[in-house]
Amino acid sequence: MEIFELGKIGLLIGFLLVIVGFWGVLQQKNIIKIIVSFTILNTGINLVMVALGYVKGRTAPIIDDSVEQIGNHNVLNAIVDPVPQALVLTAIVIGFGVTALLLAYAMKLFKAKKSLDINDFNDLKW
Amino acid sequence: MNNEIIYSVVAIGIGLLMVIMAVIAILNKKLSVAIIAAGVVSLFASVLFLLMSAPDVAMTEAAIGSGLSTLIFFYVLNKIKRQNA
Amino acid sequence: MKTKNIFISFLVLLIGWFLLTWTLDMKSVLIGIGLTGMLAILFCGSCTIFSEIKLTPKAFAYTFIYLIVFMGELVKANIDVTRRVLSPSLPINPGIVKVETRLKSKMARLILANSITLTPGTFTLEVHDDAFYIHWIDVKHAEEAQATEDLVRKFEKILEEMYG
Amino acid sequence: MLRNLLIAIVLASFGFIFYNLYQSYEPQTELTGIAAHYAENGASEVGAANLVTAVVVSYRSFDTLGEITILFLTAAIISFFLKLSKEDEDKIITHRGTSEILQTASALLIPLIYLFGVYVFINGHITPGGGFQGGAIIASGVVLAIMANPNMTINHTVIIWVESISGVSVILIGVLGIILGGGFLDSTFTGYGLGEFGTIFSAGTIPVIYSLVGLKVGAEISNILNLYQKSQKEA
Amino acid sequence: MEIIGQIFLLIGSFSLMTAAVGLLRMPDVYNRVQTGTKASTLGAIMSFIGLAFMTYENWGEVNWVGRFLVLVIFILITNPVSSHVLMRAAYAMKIPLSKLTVVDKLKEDINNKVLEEPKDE
Amino acid sequence: MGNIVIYISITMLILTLLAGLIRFVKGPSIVDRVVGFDSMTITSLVMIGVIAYLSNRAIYLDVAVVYGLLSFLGVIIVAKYIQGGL
Repeated sequence: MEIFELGKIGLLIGFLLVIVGFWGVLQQKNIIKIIVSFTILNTGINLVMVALGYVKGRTAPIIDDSVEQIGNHNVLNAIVDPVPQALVLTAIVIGFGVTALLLAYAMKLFKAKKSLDINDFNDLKW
Repeated sequence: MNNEIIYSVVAIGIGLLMVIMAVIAILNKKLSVAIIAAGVVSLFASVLFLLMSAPDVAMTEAAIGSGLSTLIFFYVLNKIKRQNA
Repeated sequence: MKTKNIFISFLVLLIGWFLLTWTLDMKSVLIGIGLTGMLAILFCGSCTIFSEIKLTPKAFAYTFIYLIVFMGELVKANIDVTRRVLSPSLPINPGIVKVETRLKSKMARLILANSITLTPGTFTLEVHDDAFYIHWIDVKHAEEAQATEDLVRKFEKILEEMYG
Repeated sequence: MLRNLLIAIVLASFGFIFYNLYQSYEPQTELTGIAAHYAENGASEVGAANLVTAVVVSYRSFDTLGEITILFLTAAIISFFLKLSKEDEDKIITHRGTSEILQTASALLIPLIYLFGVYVFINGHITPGGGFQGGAIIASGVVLAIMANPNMTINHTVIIWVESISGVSVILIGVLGIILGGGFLDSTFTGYGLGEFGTIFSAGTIPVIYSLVGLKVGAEISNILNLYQKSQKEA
Repeated sequence: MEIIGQIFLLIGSFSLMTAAVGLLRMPDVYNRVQTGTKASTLGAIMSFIGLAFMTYENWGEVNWVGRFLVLVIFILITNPVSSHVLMRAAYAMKIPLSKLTVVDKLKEDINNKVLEEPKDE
Repeated sequence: MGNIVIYISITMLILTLLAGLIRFVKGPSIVDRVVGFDSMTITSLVMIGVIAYLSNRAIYLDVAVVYGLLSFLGVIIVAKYIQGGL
């Protein structure tokens, strides 16, 4: 029954997504495809971080009546770790900014050479 | 306690779906399909965040990670299509 | 005219605020009134969409009738879909027909189009002036008048009472 | 061929690392360290029911300040990259007419979306959500408006003003925290009680800061989207 | 009260499954969108109403009803609109109708210049 | 009793998700794929409702509203892209 723990499942899926994303970043030749793989990688890492903060059988860190029911009037026994969640919140917004920036570069690169293939951009290759 | 098992089953189902979608996103030749598949991965990630008791993160992922990113991707794709024609 | 728009938008938004917060706590209500008023003044000066309904008791009565009719149609639609999908021979006979509507109000046209989409076997495909082009999964009448009689009239009558 | 082999080796080593990490991971059973402190004292120190909000806006508000700065910089860099020439600026693209149904529905939905966005960031300390999510929802309202009328232009001056004023106000409230509270960006002012727990006025300046952050983020994301939309005009 | 809610939830999930079966069996895009939209809209609404009934014990303290009502209204407005826009795009893309189709008034009207042609770009 | 109903409906929802996935993988045209996407998002919307009921937290439903809004917007964006009107 160990496999049926939610934290471990989240961790596993996160790792799988990270590997798939890495594969895409390394193997693809199209710039847009690379950026898509990058967003998948991003999602996987966020999943790993949230899964690390999950505690079995507990509820979201928002204190109201149901928290007191679950934890016997003790908040410490009722909620999951709020710190990774706050971290991931920041990470997602910054990931959006990074994606937007990458896409702006991609647009400029396409305008310069009319191609999206990464092998065509070899000006700095020696 | 029963809840935990239901959550796990849902998480395994959604997780398999996400991994399949991610592989589709990378292997499919058409860019638009790849982008939609990446959007689906983000949307299901948000359900998974909710299962792991992180509603704030789920909301952010649904709004920013999936919706607005997809929009920007499609703007870029549209412009590339326009310039190619 | 403009103040009427703003006032009705304000009321609709305030109802939305109450649905979301579900409390009669004085501070929350005051903040809600302030915010919805601000939103209504900023964005709803020119949106006539909320204020097209006639403000008479009769219109409200017809709203309820409409809801009942619509819910009945929705359930019928679902039974219809189930029957079609689960029967092994897949009994479909699709086509695109044209119907006419007399409605002028934008909101009423939106409601009509949505209702057509959610009723048994029909789907709004294109809207052009008075003509609605409808994808019908089981075409019975290809001519315009007959199809209009079949698909549109039952909603249109009620909507005309509501929106005029 | 060599390339594929190298990729396979890299992925296999990553897989090995992740497998070991997965094997040696033991799930937490109770809160430790800083999380326990936040859980125990968050309600009394900050007054926010949503502990994630408490961490983001009060305990770690410097991070949030950095985050909105990064978003602002991103918007600035993108606007530098996607700058249009004068003649492109005035060009009008002819679109196929948008469906009337979509236009009506967007007119109906947009005020409701704005209301929901405002609800999300005003109630950020009671319900899930907050400035970033609310800002994203407001930006998606703007997106819907653009989708319904493709030639709509967002007034750039308004965006700049909203963004600047809310950004400056966040800093001003932070400075006010030095005078009235415990330090820069402290959300609990002395002489300004926390109020009843779980109501809308219960967390000091958190609702104010989050509303300003929401407006700022909404304006920034709208600005980025607007730039991308305008860039379609360029041939 | 709870029994009513459970019945509604079951009907709702069953409708969603019908939508899925329709999605798999129908011959062309237009019919798929048709069945998909109708069944999934009703399925989602029924499930939400059922869940709202199932939580009747704490209606007073926690806001279940208001949020479910917002969701139901939202789905009723948006789902038909999005499918309409999607189907219109499919027609503009000139995806062929299935061979079973008997009549196409829209094409006739476009050919007769009553309506302008929905063109790409 | 209550649990059995939840089990059955969760099973149905997962089957629906699978059907959407099959349509997404098979779909000859891009519109078919978007229809599959739409079906999957609505199903997961209901799933969020069930999760909120099971966890007894009404606040999870706020996430569902955002999710529905953004999936609606996603479908409209793709439709506009197909038409070339973006």
